[in-house]
Amino acid sequence: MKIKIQMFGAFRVLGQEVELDLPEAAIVSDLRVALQPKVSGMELDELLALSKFANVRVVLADTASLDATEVLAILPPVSGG
Amino acid sequence: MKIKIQMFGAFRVLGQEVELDLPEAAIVSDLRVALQPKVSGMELDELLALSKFANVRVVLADTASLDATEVLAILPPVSGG
Amino acid sequence: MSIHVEVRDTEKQVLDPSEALAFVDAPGNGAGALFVGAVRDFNQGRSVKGVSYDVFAPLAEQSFAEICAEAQTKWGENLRLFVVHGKGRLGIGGLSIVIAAGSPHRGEAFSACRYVIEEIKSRSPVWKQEHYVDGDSEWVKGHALCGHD
Amino acid sequence: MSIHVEVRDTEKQVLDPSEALAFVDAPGNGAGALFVGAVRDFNQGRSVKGVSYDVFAPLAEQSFAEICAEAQTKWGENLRLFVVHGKGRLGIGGLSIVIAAGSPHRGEAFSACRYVIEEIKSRSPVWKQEHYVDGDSEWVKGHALCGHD
Repeated sequence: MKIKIQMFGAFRVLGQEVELDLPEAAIVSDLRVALQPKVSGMELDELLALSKFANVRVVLADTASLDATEVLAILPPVSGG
Repeated sequence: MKIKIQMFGAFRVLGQEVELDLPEAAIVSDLRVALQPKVSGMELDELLALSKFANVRVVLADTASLDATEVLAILPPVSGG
Repeated sequence: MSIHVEVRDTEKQVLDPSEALAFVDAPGNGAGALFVGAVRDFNQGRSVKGVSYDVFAPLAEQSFAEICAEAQTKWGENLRLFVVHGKGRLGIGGLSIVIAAGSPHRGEAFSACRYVIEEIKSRSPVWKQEHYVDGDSEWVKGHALCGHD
Repeated sequence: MSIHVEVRDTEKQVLDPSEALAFVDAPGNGAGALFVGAVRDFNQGRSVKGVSYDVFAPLAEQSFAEICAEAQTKWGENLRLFVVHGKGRLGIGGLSIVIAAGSPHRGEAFSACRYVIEEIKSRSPVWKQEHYVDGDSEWVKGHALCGHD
């Protein structure tokens, strides 16, 4: 399935969003694996390991299943306020 | 010496200020004694015992001497803010 | 000056939080904490329609300045502080006190703002007379002061 | 509603503390505590000229609402809360966040206001890119989030 992920914070260098092609049974942690090649050597490696994924309502557990119809976002470590 | 004391809070019922006639050697605690007759039976008795006296800079110790040239005030328990 | 203290006749000019925040703002300050005290419509089981504040102004301003200086000693010289206390009669919602603290980081701003209001409540020569809906009025029981030599 | 939460494009409309205080005011509330976060001219040894805030708005507003609801559980249903977080670029002194808490007594207002800013800093999807006087820019290192099932 095709999954679009909105980029935030330091991941903005990859654009507004990134599209990934994943198997139907893919789970949240597979997003991290699939993004890996796009960030390698960009100092984003470490940040990717620390990042979570979310839909518009909740931060997703790594074991959660994916819904390609949802808005998804990568959430690197936060620094708001 | 004649001492004028500005009234505040519940002591406003006695007016803007009260003038007392005290011996030259009088100290701060004598103010409380001299005010006693003016407040007896007015529910201010207890409040007088809890009150302090001050000039424009500091709250005065009961043992401090009096300076008739200074602005003096009675300070019942405070409730500001 | 990094400290502003004032007793103000609220019947002439109301207290203004914006003024307090503007004073404590500075290019190096990332945090501002503000406290406002307002007249409530209900206290200790009675319906209130207003409160009169009586203040021994020179000593009150002196006490505010001392309290602010203590806060700077505790939380840093970078701290900017603004205190204005009302004097006179206020209706429900009327502001009786505005305190603002500005500092590089939020911990200091919060702590200083809280310190200033707590100390004012226990140390400053201010008295509150509540006016009730039933027509009665009463001076609020307060905190006895400590004398110093 | 006793809670207002919002992510706002500060290039269109700046954050306004007065609006926050007005929202948390109520006849029964005697205390208002406010926090403002502003862009500082200096951070971690570097001279800053501005900060860009990036926000995942729907989830940020959701997190603000959850945090405010938690505060009401802790400090009372009478608590009124206002949170607005900026999104976009701000210069020095520009306001990035305004939080206000109104309650009958000051303890609750202070505690709730502090709770909300601390939780937002550690839980809400907001990122800060500092722009330095030397022309460089950098995303500020942050707090890793926890995932929930």
